[in-house]
Amino acid sequence: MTNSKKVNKKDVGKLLSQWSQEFAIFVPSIGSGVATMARWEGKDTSFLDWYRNTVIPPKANFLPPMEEMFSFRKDREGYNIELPPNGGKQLIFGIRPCDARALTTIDANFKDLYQDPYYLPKRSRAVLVGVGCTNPYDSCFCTSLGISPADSNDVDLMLTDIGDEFLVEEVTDKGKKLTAKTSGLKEATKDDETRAKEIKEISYNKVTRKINAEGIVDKLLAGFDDQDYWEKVAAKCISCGICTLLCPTCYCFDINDELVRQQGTRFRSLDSCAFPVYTKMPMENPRASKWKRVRQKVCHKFGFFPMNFNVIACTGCGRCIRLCPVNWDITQILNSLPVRV
Amino acid sequence: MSGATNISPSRFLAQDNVYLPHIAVIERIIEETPGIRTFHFNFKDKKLGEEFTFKSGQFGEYSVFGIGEAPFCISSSPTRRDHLEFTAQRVGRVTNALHRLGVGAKIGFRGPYGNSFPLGYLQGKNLVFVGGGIGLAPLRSLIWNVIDNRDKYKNIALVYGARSPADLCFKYDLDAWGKNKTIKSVTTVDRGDASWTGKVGVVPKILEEVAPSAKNAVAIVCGPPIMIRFTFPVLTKLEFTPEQMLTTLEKRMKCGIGKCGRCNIGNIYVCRDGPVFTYAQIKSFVSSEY
Amino acid sequence: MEQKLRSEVKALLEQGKVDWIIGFEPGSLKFTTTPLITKDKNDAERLVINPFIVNNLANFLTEIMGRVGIVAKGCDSRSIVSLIQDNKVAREDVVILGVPCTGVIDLSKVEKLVGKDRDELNDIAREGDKVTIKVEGKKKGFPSTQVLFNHCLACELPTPKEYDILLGEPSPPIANLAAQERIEKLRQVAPGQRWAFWEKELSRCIRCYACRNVCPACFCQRCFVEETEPQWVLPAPRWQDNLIFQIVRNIHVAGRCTDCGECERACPVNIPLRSLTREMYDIVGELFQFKAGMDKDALPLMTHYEEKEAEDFFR
Amino acid sequence: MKPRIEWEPKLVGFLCKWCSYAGADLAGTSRKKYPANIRIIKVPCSGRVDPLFILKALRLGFDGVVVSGCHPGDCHYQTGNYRARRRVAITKRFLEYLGVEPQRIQASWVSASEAGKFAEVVTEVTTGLKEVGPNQLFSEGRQEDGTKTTERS
Repeated sequence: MTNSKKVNKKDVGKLLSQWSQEFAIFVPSIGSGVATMARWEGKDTSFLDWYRNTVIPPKANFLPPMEEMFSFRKDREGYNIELPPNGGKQLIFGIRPCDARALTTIDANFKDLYQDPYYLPKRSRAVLVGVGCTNPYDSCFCTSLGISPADSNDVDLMLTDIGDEFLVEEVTDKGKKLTAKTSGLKEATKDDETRAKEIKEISYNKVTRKINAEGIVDKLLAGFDDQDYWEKVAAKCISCGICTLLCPTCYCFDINDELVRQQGTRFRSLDSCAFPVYTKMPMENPRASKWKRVRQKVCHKFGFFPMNFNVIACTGCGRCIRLCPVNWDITQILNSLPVRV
Repeated sequence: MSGATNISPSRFLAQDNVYLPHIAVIERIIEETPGIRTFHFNFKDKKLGEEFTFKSGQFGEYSVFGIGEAPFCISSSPTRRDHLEFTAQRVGRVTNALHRLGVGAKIGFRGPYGNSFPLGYLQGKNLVFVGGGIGLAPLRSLIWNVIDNRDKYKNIALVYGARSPADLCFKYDLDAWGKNKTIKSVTTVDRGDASWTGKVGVVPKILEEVAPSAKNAVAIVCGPPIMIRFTFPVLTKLEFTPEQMLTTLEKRMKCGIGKCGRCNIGNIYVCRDGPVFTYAQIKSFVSSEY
Repeated sequence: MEQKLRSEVKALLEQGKVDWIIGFEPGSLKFTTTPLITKDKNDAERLVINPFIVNNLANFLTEIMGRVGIVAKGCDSRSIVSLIQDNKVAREDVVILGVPCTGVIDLSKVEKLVGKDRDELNDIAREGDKVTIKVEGKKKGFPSTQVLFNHCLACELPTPKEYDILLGEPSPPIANLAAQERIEKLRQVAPGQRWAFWEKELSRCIRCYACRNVCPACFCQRCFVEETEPQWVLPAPRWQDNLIFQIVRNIHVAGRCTDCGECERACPVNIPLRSLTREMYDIVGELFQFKAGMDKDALPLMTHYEEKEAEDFFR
Repeated sequence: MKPRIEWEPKLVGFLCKWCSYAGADLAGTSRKKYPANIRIIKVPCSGRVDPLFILKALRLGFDGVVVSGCHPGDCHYQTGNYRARRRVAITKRFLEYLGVEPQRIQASWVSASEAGKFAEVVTEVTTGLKEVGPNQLFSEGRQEDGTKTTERS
């Protein structure tokens, strides 16, 4: 008798079908032309074969690139404000541990002082079913940030590839409740669990890129005013928004209005500290120069966010390195921070 | 987080959603200078207007529906509550739209956000207000607040300046304070004109002339960044300690509640932990950011 | 070629002929290079030239002050010339280190060919017209036309015409028609479906502006998408606004776009942007017989005119 | 069902202030008849027309755009109309490639005295737009077969 269950890989579709009665199921897909978490069409589980991680991080399911906050229509009383309907319950299948940790990380920001009324309800309604990485990218460095590629800490159910089957761990009560009403799961054996442990260890060791996260906050603060250093590391940056918009822990957003024939909408959309207009005020711009923006990006993730919330806002998913058009590599920057004595 | 003081969440959320504005009505518009207007407004919902409280130094996010939102401090005093006021200079998309509005127009308001001037700390002290241009708006809320509780504070001095006589804001207040015997009010302009009989010179220079004593005093500074940068050294020369200098900072604040990410100086979010800071705090932030 | 480059760069910096060098150094991932922007002559040893020098370094010219030595492939040299035409860069301020280019390897084509991601490959080697890919210990050979970027296959100027130092023997154009296949196919579809195609493609745009920011021709201090008065497009990723952004960007760089293909390569969500830029390149060529960046003394396309031209549709 | 009012195209005319706008004015004062479908925006010169204006008009739901300026050689600023010509030419060709009907982007040379020509241009363009139908380029709601169903409001 163990605490885990298991399911044959061929039966994943059956699980998803059952769950789709209650949830909107999202799985990795390249149907739109880029790897993202997309609505499951109700059959195909071939993503299990090709998928390493999505380009668009699953944060998009909770903090969409563009999201209606409310709509308004002018009436005699002023404006009639209407909130968008509550979304349904999402089940994200196949989320990687780094991306799941990223959600836990940015929860802190959305819970701080005021409860964010858009992000948090989506989060609490959702179920995350993680699948451990067995083939991390060479740009991944999650292990340096206290995450294992098969980490189960931030999901509700964790699946580990043990050959023809997945071992299913019930991590949270939410996960337990889900498996309790799911048919087709078998009891896992002690051997299965041992196998899963081995697999996790192998995966862990596959992550070779490293950063030294120890004392990083102090190092960043000490070198904060070193303009020469920051100018040097920022030189090749082109100030595009790839690394921030596609980062699973970048949450900064912009708020805008649109008015079409008396019907207005206020929406928020992801924004990026890499853009000069991000901080631009009419009279001045505190971060007009590129090196200041690059510094902000690095220091926010590895300095200011941990100062405020005690956790580094990076999970080592490696997207920023993989996708950067000029190969600006944050691990190189973090490993070459100026040392002040 | 961040060791900031006296911040507490706003209790006036519409439909329990922090991003939803309340509807407010513009009741009066005062043309301060050719590009600056003060708007008097009240909530459409009378009951809300009665319950609403704020502190001097706090700000709100004002919506022009269909155009967008912008942050302005509440420039009226919490001690005078028949209406609320804010002052806006025409500089961008939202302020342009605000300046197109007339009396009776409906706008959105959410807030109040941010910390406030530490009244407890100021009580029993000599207060030196140093303002430039539209920077008088947040000070003004505090000045009226102090005047309405005059016995709780010691001497009050104000040095206020603008580029030219035409650029002076709140002339009606300046007149009132000029007549008030308990306030030492000095108004200056960078460049005078034919009819100008007051002082001529930039604010830091005039402040040095006025030379208020630092003893048991607090200086409260607000104005354009360049003025602030030159005022702190003057105050230091006058033997004000960094703890005795207060200012309110301005950044681009979209959400107003520390979530959207753009108004930080180091780990401090101006909208959430500010906008009122002591110079000591500002110096302790990562310096080249300020 | 690399040795010559390094010694030339060292000499340039030592003799004070340039303040900065922009070149390529090995990247941090397999089969990548990364721009090296330096003042230090010791960095010369880090410079490389290989089949993975993807970036169009001309992009950095407008932001670097002083005299610059720049490593330029044929397409990059055209961008530099285009910047000279537009008075964004003075000819005497750049020392062009011309690289005769035989084409750059498109890793996403390689990935499709072998069915593995780039980091799973052991080696990619180029020899003449053949590229050998080693994967899982086995070597597979492909003709280089199968793995080069489309814009390389369509390249009209592999060896810079405008240069100060040429680092090798000029190489001939590849002129492979396969490069145009995708655009030709698009031209065949009915107009409504074509619009639908772009609607779908642009609906996954995340508005990271990488396409604009890698583009040497996009040098505006402030882009129209960032204007707020009036707000031309919403600063948020919605397909209508994304599409207008792309259309207007293409029109704004007409006559400056050298078909270097950087926008499409930089796009993180695989939008076939070169199907837009190349079409504009062809339109400009057809209507005005203009090819961007071929002649530094030519006037920029949009600042001059002929008495009689392109008038058939005027009423 | 509501009675259907026959759909009328809406078009924007960017008219140069020196020639085409004066031409339109003359068409008005000399009581030339032309369709009321055009909304006129006066520009200092046809060279002022950024292709962005054309796109914005289409985005706002206008069915067509006319850019009109002085005849070649007559530009008040010497070369503005020649530059406009290049710009409109590439915009028109590029939009056609993207799938925009060619009738939607139109250009003309109308001098201050050519009231008749102005009326003709507006009539022709309006007729052309009636043939291609409403602009649904930027509307939502595409069907599987690529057609759009959204009704115009």
